[in-house]
Amino acid sequence: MSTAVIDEAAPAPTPEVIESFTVTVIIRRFDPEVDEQPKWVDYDVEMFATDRILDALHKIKWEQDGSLTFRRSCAHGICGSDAMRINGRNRLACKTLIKDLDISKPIYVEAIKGLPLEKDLIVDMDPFFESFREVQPFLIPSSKPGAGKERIQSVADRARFDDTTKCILCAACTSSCPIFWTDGQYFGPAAIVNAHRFIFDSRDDAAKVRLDILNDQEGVWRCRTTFNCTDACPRGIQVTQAIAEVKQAIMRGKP
Amino acid sequence: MWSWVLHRITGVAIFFFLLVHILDTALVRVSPEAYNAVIGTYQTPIMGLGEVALVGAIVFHAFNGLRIILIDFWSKGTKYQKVMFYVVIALWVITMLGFTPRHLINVFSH
Amino acid sequence: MSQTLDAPRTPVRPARKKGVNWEKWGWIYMRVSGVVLVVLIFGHLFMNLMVGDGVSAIDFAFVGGKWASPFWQWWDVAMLWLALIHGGNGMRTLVNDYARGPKLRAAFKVAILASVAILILLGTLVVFTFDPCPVGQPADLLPSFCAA
Amino acid sequence: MTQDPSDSTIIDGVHYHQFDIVIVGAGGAGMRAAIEAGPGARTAVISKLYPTRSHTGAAQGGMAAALANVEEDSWEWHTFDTVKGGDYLVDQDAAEILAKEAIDAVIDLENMGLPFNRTPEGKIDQRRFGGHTSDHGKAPVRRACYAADRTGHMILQTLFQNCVRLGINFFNEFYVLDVIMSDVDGVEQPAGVVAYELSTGELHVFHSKAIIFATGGFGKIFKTTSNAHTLTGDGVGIIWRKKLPLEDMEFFQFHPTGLAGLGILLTEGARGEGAILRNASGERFMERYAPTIKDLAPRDIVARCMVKEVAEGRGAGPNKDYVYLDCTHLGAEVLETKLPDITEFARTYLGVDPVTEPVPVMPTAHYAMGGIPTNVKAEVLRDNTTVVPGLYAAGECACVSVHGSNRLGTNSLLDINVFGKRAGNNAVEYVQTAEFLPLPEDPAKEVRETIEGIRANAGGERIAVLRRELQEQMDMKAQVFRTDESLAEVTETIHQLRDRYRNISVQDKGRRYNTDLLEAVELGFLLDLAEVVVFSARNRKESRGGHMRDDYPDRDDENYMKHTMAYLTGDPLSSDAADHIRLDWKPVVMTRYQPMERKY
Ligand SMILES: Cc1cc2nc3c(=O)[nH]c(=O)nc-3n(C[C@H](O)[C@H](O)[C@H](O)COP(=O)(O)OP(=O)(O)OC[C@H]3O[C@@H](n4cnc5c(N)ncnc54)[C@H](O)[C@@H]3O)c2cc1C
Ligand code: HEM
Ligand code: SF4
Ligand code: F3S
Ligand code: FES
Repeated sequence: MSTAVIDEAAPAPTPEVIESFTVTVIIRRFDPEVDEQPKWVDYDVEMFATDRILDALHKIKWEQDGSLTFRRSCAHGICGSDAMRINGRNRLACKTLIKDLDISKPIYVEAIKGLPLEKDLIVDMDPFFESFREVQPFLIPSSKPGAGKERIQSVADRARFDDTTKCILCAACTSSCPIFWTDGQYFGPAAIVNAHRFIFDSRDDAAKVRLDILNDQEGVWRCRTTFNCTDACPRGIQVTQAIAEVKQAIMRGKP
Repeated sequence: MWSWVLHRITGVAIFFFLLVHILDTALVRVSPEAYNAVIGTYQTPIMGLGEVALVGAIVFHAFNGLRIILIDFWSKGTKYQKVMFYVVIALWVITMLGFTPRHLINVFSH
Repeated sequence: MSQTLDAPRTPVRPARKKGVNWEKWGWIYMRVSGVVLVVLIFGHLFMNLMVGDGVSAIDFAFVGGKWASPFWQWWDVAMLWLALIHGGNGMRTLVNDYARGPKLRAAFKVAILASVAILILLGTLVVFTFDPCPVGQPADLLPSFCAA
Repeated sequence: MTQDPSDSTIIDGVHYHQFDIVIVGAGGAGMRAAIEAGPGARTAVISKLYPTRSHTGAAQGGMAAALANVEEDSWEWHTFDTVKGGDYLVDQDAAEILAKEAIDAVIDLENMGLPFNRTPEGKIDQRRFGGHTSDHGKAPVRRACYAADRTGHMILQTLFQNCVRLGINFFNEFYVLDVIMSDVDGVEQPAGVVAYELSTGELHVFHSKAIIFATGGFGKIFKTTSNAHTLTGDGVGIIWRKKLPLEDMEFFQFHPTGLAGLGILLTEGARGEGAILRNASGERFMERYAPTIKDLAPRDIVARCMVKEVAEGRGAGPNKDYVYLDCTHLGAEVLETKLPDITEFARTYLGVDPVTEPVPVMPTAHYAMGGIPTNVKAEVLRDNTTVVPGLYAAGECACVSVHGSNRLGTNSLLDINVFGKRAGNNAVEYVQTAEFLPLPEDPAKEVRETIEGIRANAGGERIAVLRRELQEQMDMKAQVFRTDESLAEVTETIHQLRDRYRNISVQDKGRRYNTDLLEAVELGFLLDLAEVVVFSARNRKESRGGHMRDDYPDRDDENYMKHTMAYLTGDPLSSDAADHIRLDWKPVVMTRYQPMERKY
């Protein structure tokens, strides 16, 4: 009997070929030139556990449907191109591994919410960058350092704003904030994070200006500490903490 | 996220109850009968259950409100926000365990 | 919740004019009043629902008995003011978040402001002009001290 | 963010803009140029990505400058290291400028707000990096200024922030696909660029007096690469198609420590902090090859040693196809504070925790030493000496050549800042006196025809299939080790792919956000550049820096101490590369340092 042969065979060496399996990805597609409304479309793709969602999207685009449209560049979580809603959570497609999702169920992928949908997974990012620009996200020192000299900054002062320097402007936070969804006038967490980066930089002297900008109807007070932003941030920035620190600074009147 | 949704819903619920509650209490200025008639409806079993819900809402809103205040003013607040949310739930359960039986006995034993 | 907005981050509302920053003070107020309200409301609920026979003991006489003391009068008035303004301001936030269009928004806010103002006025009047022993009412409905 | 200046007009569906200076690319080099150009002239920055998506943001380890903040150092030593690191193919006048102006470049960035790591005294901190030594090779020196392992991210953000401050005009998600050349007294001169707007599919002509190319590298000709999907060498390809030369294209750097199988980079800064390469048996094999500076030998050497270890059967893992980067002795503290991002990369993508386990690594295609030839003023050359007036290039797409045959780590972030700034300044100076050249009849004609041609093509070939085959073949036959045979084979493959490329079809026929179409265009550039790389590599019968020939293992200064210059001469589609590529040489500028054997 054939089974006996298998039974007697020496134990197979641990399989070196890593197994692949079929994953169903359901993508919310929208082609502005054809569709009235976005629609959900299913795709089956052969994937490995260590693959990323970005790989799945590429496989679909490259092997099944070239018209699938999304942004991406670096493929390892540092350029901030590919924030999207994966199974209802905002993440970077290139930082979400298949093995970290429950693949017995289909994976749902859609564009981030709150910004105008342009096509498939692409949204209009201009409003997002507009609020970034509004908080004056650049160093405004009142004194000049000596010619050819750096400004001195202690290790502790440098550490004070380290967390918020990590931002890659991916918009995962802002587009996960329920306040931003319902009322896009809110500056949004990303803008506050980038204001925080300068407000708490010991070399900067324009904290007051930025605090004033955020001490506005659409500023920090709109934040209801829902923590969606912190949960969404692919850089692990403590976004809500940063917002809380800005609120405190406004109440104190200085950083 | 969910703590916020609940906080919002309970806040609104309490607000509308408060509007009604002030109006009914104002009836004490009209006449004792009128007041007693309205307040009598609070003592029916159905309203009794409603009151449990109301107190539940207030208690959650109050505890979670304190959590929000800690997040805002305590430097470690954001770090422990999840823990504090579970504490809010725990305190809510304890409070409701203390209140509900007592209240329902009052409602149903009369 | 809708997927997208027509024009996120386009300043449809004019920037804040100089003067008192209501957003900030509103925010602070929510927290301060919140803390005080915990005490007031829990005290209130405890007195009314837990002590003695709880809710079934509440009637005109009970209220009359309480408001005979200035302590409870002030307690309830404080609660009334703090809670209504707290709730009203909270509702205003909701309107800001969900109501679209300046007209709708203004309408909601006027409604909230009006109900809060009227109720505060009404409530305060009731508490302070309250007569625990109105003439010509059946004695069994009144607090026991009226008989004296 | 995209601002259409009011003078943009539309003729026959094509938008026309006019700017004094047009900068193509919003990476480090492009934005550094913009910061100089913006205040001095009407400037537009055109980029196929939002500026902060540029791959400069991926750079990790640091930026070299002899600040001497932590130990004795000098720009002369830095020059020497650069020259030696580049296996003496470096133009020494340029290297000297690079090393001298490095100090100001770092200080400029700091003053603009870049949050460098600090020393206990509050000065900019510095760390070791491969090939950077004190006193001409005596010992490793701390020269790399850094911000954790996010130096590139901080540079990109800081430059973008300053562009916001200056109100620079950005045209984001605009793909530049052609340079417009006008004939001036028999000489072709640039008059502007043609760009494709991703969101609408419309064409834009930017009429300008000066153009700065800063389009970055083309690592996507390889499969295993640390480069972004978008690094398809469009800028270099455009210049090539205009029959302007490309320099030293055979020199491509393979970075030793890419995550095995993925190519994601782990910075050399890890070894700068003390991490060690080990083979399967745990041996620190670099001790055998470079006894003095061991794991901190330049990249070409380390990469070659790694491949050798694997080839000789000392590789680790189930297929014995990688070596280990051991960081375990550095301790969690150093990893979390100085190398946080790469620690996370290893955890996320390989499930390996560098704090407790060694990380599987293999060389990954990283950096193009070659590119558009320029002089030290960042002016593009049309032959060994003649400048193309008004045309500039800076950054990875350019070849000054400060990197020679092998770039030292941290010298590229430096390059983009030093030569980006120079390009910006020189362009401003140029446009003060220059005139706008007349545009030809329909300047967008060629691009329109290419685009519509691809859109209408109904062949059966898929872009992704062709690209994959190109990348796999390049990895197998033109990577760390090359022979005449392997290069001949891959040349043949490229020709076949070229033929098949004529039969591609895109599935997305729409106008809005048609990335399918643009991938096809990008593949065209990749094929062109791969061909030049391979053709130049076949011609250099020696091993030097990033170019390693198994059949010619030694450096041959007698015959090859010179730059390769490649020219497109005929129909690029002709089947034999020799029919349309002409190779020539350009002498290396030597000032101080005579070639010596490279020992570490
Ligand atoms: C992972 C990694 C780590 C590195 N680490 C270091 C390091 O530690 N130290 C160091 O010195 N160097 C490092 N380098 C090298 C260095 O980062 C790059 O060489 C340098 O950043 C290139 O900058 P750039 O401005 O030339 O190009 P990029 O930053 O790549 O920018 C290219 C720009 O051109 C635009 N563009 C391209 N094509 C077109 C087109 N057709 N139309 C319009 N725009 C276009 C893109 O949108 C982009 O804005 C690293 C590189 C990598 C990949
Ligand atoms: C018992 C003590 C109470 C505490 C500690 C408390 C605390 C708070 C706090 C801190 C907030 C602000 C939330 C934020 O900014 O994100 C808030 C919001 C709110 N509260 Fe209270 N509150 C209490 C009682 C009440 C009462 C009695 C009412 C009803 C009248 C009420 C109605 C509201 C409403 C409607 C909101 C707005 C909800 C939102 O914006 O999401 N609260 N509460
Ligand atoms: S804070 Fe985080 S989530 Fe928000 S934009 Fe920056 S990196 Fe993205
Ligand atoms: S999700 Fe929004 S409400 Fe505040 S905590 Fe984050 S900004
Ligand atoms: S592709 Fe760059 S962050 Fe995902």
